[in-house]
Amino acid sequence: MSRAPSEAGVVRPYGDRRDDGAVQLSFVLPLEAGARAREAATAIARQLGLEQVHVAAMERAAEGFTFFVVYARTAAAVDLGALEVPEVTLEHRGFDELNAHALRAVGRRIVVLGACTGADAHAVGIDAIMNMKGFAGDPGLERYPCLDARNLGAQVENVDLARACGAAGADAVLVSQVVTQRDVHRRNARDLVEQLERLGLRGRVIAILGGPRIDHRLALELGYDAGFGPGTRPSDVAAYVVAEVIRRRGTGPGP
Amino acid sequence: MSRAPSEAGVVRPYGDRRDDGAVQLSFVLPLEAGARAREAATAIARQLGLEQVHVAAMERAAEGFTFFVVYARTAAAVDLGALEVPEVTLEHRGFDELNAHALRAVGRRIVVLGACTGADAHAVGIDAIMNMKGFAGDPGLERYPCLDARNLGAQVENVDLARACGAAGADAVLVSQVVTQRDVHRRNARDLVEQLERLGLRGRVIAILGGPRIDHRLALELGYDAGFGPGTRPSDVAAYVVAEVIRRRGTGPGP
Amino acid sequence: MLLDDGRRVPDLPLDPEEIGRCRELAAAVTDPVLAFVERHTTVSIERTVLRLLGMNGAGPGGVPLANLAVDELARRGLLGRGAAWWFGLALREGAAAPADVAARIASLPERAPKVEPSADREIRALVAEETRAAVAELRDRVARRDGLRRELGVGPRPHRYLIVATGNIHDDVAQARAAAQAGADVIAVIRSTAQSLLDYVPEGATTEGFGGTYATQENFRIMRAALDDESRRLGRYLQLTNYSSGLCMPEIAYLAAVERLDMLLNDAMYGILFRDINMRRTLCDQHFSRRICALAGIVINTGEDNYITTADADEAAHTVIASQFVNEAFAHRAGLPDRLVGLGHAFEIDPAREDTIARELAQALLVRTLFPAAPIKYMPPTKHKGGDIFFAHAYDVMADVIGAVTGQGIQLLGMMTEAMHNPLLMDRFVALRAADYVGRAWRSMGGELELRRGGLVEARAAATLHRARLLLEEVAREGLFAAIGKARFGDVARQETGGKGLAGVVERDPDHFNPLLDLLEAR
Amino acid sequence: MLLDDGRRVPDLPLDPEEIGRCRELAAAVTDPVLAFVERHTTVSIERTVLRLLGMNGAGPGGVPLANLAVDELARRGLLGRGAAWWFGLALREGAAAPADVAARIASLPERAPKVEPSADREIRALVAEETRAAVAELRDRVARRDGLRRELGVGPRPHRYLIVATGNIHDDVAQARAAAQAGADVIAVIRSTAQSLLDYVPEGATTEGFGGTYATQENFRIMRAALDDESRRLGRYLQLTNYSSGLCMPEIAYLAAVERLDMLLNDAMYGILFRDINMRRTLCDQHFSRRICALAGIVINTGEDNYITTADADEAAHTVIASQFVNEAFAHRAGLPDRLVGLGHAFEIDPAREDTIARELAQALLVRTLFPAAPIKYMPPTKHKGGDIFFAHAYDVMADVIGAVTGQGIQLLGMMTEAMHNPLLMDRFVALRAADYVGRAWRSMGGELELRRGGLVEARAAATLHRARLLLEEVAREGLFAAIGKARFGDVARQETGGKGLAGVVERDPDHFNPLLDLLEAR
Ligand code: B12
Ligand code: B12
Ligand SMILES: Cc1ncc(COP(=O)(O)O)c(C=O)c1O
Ligand SMILES: Cc1ncc(COP(=O)(O)O)c(C=O)c1O
Repeated sequence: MSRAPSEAGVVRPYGDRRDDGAVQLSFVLPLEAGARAREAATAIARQLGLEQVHVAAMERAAEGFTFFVVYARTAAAVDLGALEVPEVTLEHRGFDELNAHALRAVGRRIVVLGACTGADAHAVGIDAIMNMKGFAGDPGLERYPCLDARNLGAQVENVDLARACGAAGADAVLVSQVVTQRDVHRRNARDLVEQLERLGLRGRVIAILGGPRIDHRLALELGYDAGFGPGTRPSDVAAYVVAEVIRRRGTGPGP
Repeated sequence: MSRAPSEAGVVRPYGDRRDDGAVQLSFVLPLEAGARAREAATAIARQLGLEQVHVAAMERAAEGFTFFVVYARTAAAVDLGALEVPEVTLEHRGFDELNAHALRAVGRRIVVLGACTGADAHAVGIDAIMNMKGFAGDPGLERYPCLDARNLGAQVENVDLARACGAAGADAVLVSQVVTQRDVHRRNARDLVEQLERLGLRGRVIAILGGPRIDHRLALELGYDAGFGPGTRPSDVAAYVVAEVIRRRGTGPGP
Repeated sequence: MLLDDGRRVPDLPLDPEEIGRCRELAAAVTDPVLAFVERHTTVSIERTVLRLLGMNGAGPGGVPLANLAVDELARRGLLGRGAAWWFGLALREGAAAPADVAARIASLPERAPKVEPSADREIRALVAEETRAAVAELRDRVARRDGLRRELGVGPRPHRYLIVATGNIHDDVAQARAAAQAGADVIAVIRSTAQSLLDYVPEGATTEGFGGTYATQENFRIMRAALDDESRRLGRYLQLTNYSSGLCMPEIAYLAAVERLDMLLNDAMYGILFRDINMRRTLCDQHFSRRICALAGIVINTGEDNYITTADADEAAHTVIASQFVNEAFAHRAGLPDRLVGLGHAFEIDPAREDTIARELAQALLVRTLFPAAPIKYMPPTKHKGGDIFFAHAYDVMADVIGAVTGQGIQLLGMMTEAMHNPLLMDRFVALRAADYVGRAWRSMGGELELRRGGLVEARAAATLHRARLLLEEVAREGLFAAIGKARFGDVARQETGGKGLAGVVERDPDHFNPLLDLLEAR
Repeated sequence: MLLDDGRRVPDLPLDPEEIGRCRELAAAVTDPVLAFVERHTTVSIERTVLRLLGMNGAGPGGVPLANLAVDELARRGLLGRGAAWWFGLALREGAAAPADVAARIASLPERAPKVEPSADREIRALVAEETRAAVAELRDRVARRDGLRRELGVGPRPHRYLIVATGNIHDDVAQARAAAQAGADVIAVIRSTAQSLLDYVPEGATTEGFGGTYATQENFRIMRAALDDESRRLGRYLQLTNYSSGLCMPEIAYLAAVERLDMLLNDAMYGILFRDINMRRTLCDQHFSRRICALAGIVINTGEDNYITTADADEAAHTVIASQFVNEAFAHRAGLPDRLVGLGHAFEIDPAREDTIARELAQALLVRTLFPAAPIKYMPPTKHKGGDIFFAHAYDVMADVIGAVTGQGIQLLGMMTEAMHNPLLMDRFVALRAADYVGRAWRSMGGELELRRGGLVEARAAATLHRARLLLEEVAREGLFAAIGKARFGDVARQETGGKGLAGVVERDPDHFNPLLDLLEAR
């Protein structure tokens, strides 16, 4: 018996049998609970292409609102071969090794500015990456001898951050975005890139976006060089920054 | 401001704004967690027609299996006007009134047999409907003077139940099906109808299907006259049986 | 109270006289039943003996050889002497393979052949010897299981018990491995609906069950092999359990012993109440199956949790306790030490009510306190769950909390999809994550919390114990058969001569021969 | 311990001397701050006075009239005398409408005009009279609120507090009604991100916020009207809360009073630590805003829960307690009775650790025991939540349990989607169902459970109290400003002259005139 399901080919959701397509769904409909609402919920699930739709729960959540829990099967299947997976490739080295390597290859400390920008006051994420203390036992960028890391904190305006990049001759800028309601992070993240461009800095600065609802794909889409999501460790960012700086200087193998 | 959302027109899932289409999804994919699995989960969600797909959680559930929680938006919308809602229509009367009405119109006690059939040993549901004690304060069919209700219990073979219907001259048969894995309830429920047909009884007996995963639509599909799902009360069943017997005798207004 | 495993639970002062009286009454309840049991055998007991003697596998048409043989003996009225005797006769007459024995038994004349006393002695000696050898082999297998368990060690208590139930043993294996990796300690393979009612044990690997997977020797073997492998990989011994219940209790206990299972669902009354199996039959079978469990060091799990799926958990709390005393007495009489008596109970009070935690805590602590050396099996809520998985999950978490605070031994994890389907992989994962958290978060709380003297919890526990004693008085007075006839347990009434399988109960002849029983009783 | 509302919680023996010393130290901490406060006013305080005097609404370009007027006075260095005085001057000179007053103030000469002492006396008398009338009207509105609350009654404690935060006040209304119907007792309308940093209060109904909905007078009115209606329909008074925080603390407190809000988030240090607002500014503003809350019978909710989203909840437990003593002292000094001091704390210990329940219980009970008459506000876990909504739900349920056992007054319900988005309707529904269940199930447990003497829970509570005292010693010695500079709270360091809004702090002239403050202080 093969122990681990194969990692190639086509995959489908798995409930208790290979490829059974089992999924769980919940949502609210603006309807009073009843036979009609149940039918409506079923119809919604069917429009999602679901089969064997089982409305497991239908509960009155409030006047005119009903909460549903649905279990169903989907024929949806993903061809792993055809999947495009944008991914930051990281070559992890030990802390000392990375520092030695960077200082040797770059010949000076790499300047990194970080901030949580716009109206966003969530400093915990950027602090976790930058501050000495670091995150989950992984020391922050300020601790790296090869980096000159400066955390500007939260609520930093994009224009101020862009100017600071110019003034400090930054190699990389780390931008944290946590509040995402109605895509405020997209607007705000794009705006920083524009500010950098306006100052003619975009080419010189590696722009990195991070936050709990950020991934590499989104960062690329917003004009950044890389994106980091939940659970990122400072060492991931250090590895990326060092490799990318070296790659850009043409003095070493890229990431 | 209108208080209750309208009950006509087109409805869509509601998260925090009318028609925002917010739905929650969870499933397992037979893949190791990682960027590729995240993409695969996103791709599955997209195949379901979902937009703004946010993979909120990706957790290794076991070797080669990853659990996902996804939030997304759907454009799916249901036109309430176009919905077909098969529904048992019930005219509820008081206990005494129903009994008086039935005895008057039928002139004798209506014979009702009930059982949980096949290998299914879940007697609690059929007991709740039939036994004196009833369910949630609603007395069971055995308590109705207008009914001659006999609960045959669980694990009753279809052929025995069909024969018993013949022997007792049953007006109605109540079938409970609780175990539904791999559609065993469908097979079993259909089989009873066939047995009744074989004995030439199907026309004479009102066949009613019930259980936690039964609804009226399914019951009709399986050849029954009516279906009752979770939360059914004995009085619902009594109201239906009485009305239907009277309707069939042509001695009163149908249900 | 300090438990054997070092955990502490809140002290619950109980009247020791009341407890002592309950035990006396339970013994009084079992006495007449055991007197009956000692005068009878059953087709399943006899099949078990034949299986031990090597009569495994199925004949033409898939009917197990043991069934063929026993049915033939029963039809001829020869079973009272014990199938082992006829087995010996066939051997003596030159039968080589078990199939041959079965064939010879099938071709016995309608009237029992007479044999000389010396031949009779020879037959008995021959078969007793075979039995001793077979039992020794069985003990070997059990020792191997215990060796692996000692080598790898089991996780800390409570042991997290999760069910797999895909209907297909191979899918079950995948699910069991995943559950183990996510933290399960015990895997229960749920049986297909109504296997209880089969008067034979199906053969081979099976892939088509409903609501569960058939209990077969081969399925046991496949799962145990997978769990052995997974145990080694995880460095933690994974326990396996199944059901010794229904019409084949003793046979399944035996097959489980052979295939090195660790636990078995095995109740004195479950089959009677919930499967409408005849009570004489069940009570004979349960005794024999428990003797096998005692031999094989298998923990039995009793089924009192089931009572409160049909009866109301608030009102019937005392029936659970009374039944536990009875199950304990039966278990002791079958030679099971406390450490193998996994009495069952459950968190099942209607969550729509007030102060349910006080009463659940009282019940769980009462059970824990009354049976301090037993590895109590605690079931999560099931009956009052609906399709709202979020509510169900919160409800399950509460059972995890009570389990942790009251130091339960084996904790079944509730499934948020209990009201829908047999658990999916993700359902188990979600349950395990929550149970992990609760276990960690409440780690020492059993030793930190105390109960208000004379408060709700204490009063409830005392009242329940008292009512259990009153019920036991009644049952001891009227007899267990009569009490079951009056729906005293699980709100279900059964009659002594009703239900399935009564025909399989046979009076033992004066010269009845059951060499396995002789060995078991001699232990 | 028996609470005022009849609930019982486990007794937690604490050293009364230590508690007394903490209160003395907190008073010592507030003394120099209040001395500073008494010598200063702020633009926001002055705007509040103008608003009370009728200067509401916005001028051309949407800038509120009160801002126009106060900015002009500040620019000319005239604010030290108090905006009310200049308001009086304009009135005396014939201004009719508030817009007219604003215009006249804007056209004051750059150097302050001289007035006769008699004119000065007249101005002061005139404005004092207007103020008294305005305050009387405010009291009327508050009395109406209290009337409705008395008429309908509020639900039993803990009051379930749920947030709405769609960004659109009309959607918020729909969500608030739904939440109320599902069982919410308190509706909090979360503000748009960074409203804290606006040095004005936006005007009108708003439909475009991020992470929340702007706090405006009109939004307050719309929501309160909806809740009044819903309260009547449900027969249960629904409370409304918002934020008196950031650069407009006093103004928002006033507008909230006018619109009959019931509670306000209002903390002495939150803005400093989490919004980088200048500490002088915040401490002046908080005092004045609390005086208004005292007048209007508004419960303040302090923000100590926030500290343990940036600092570690295990390590910083004592900072929460120390801050509560400080917040309490400030509140008392502003005339708030205990029943209006909703001190905040939270269930935020990393769930990956062991025995977190013992420590959460210790903390929650410590807060409850130290401040028995305060309607303690208890926050659910937020920081350690990830995207696994099932885990998050289980985690929230645990906070509900601790809240129930420790008799919290105002219980925020955790959202299983905390790590994702502002709550959807279904998130609240799920939370309320679970909280209902927990409330019911654990109803009497606070009175049933006792703590092991000298056990984990007691020891943790005592240690935390002790560390809080040591911290208070330090803060009293070095001063609050210096302590904040050393990151003693929330792991965040701020400097006395840093942060936003310092320019808005103005020294009071010797002849400073603030008739509202005079009235408030006379109470
Ligand atoms: C702590 C917290 C706060 C604290 C912030 C304290 C502070 N100084 O940071 C306080 C209490 C002040 C707060 C306030 C508010 N918050 Co808040 N808050 C949170 C909370 C609970 C945890 C965030 C956190 O600290 N996580 C821990 C860190 C370590 O994780 P992280 O940020 O994901 O960072 C990791 C990675 O993402 C990555 N990363 C992050 N940034 C970067 C940058 C780079 C360059 C890289 C490489 C990596 C990286 O690395 C980090 C380590 O792995 C979240 C809910 C949650 N559980 O996520 C809500 C949450 C973020 N808050 C929210 C909101 C709306 C607010 C408010 C606007 C509410 C209001 N209207 O009052 C206010 C105002 C704050 C503001 N204007 O920004 C919402 C955002 C909703 C959305 N999707 O838009 C959330 C999701 C809660 C919710 N469900 O409503 N909040
Ligand atoms: C109680 C229970 C048992 C008890 C049954 C005791 C008894 N004598 O009935 C015991 C413990 C014995 C048991 C055993 C098993 N059970 Co069971 N059991 C349940 C449980 C927890 C509750 C069912 C219940 O009593 N509900 C309360 C009643 C009142 O509700 P109800 O049945 O829905 O009835 C209402 C309506 O549906 C309706 N109704 C029902 N029938 C009818 C008929 C008519 C004509 C009408 C009009 C209305 C009507 O009216 C009733 C009142 O409103 C459910 C899980 C759950 N929470 O639903 C699992 C569940 C039904 N069991 C299940 C299984 C698999 C089994 C087993 C097969 C497991 C095994 N392999 O060992 C065994 C064997 C039983 C068998 N062969 O049938 C599965 C079924 C999975 C599936 N979808 O196929 C469930 C869903 C649990 C699970 N998730 O795995 N079970
Ligand atoms: C003791 C016991 N046996 C058996 C079963 C399973 O049911 P079945 O009769 O289908 O094997 C249960 C179910 O909980 C049980 O508790
Ligand atoms: C006291 C207090 N004020 C305000 C806020 C809200 O943040 P903002 O500064 O965006 O208004 C909080 C958040 O928890 C708080 O506790």
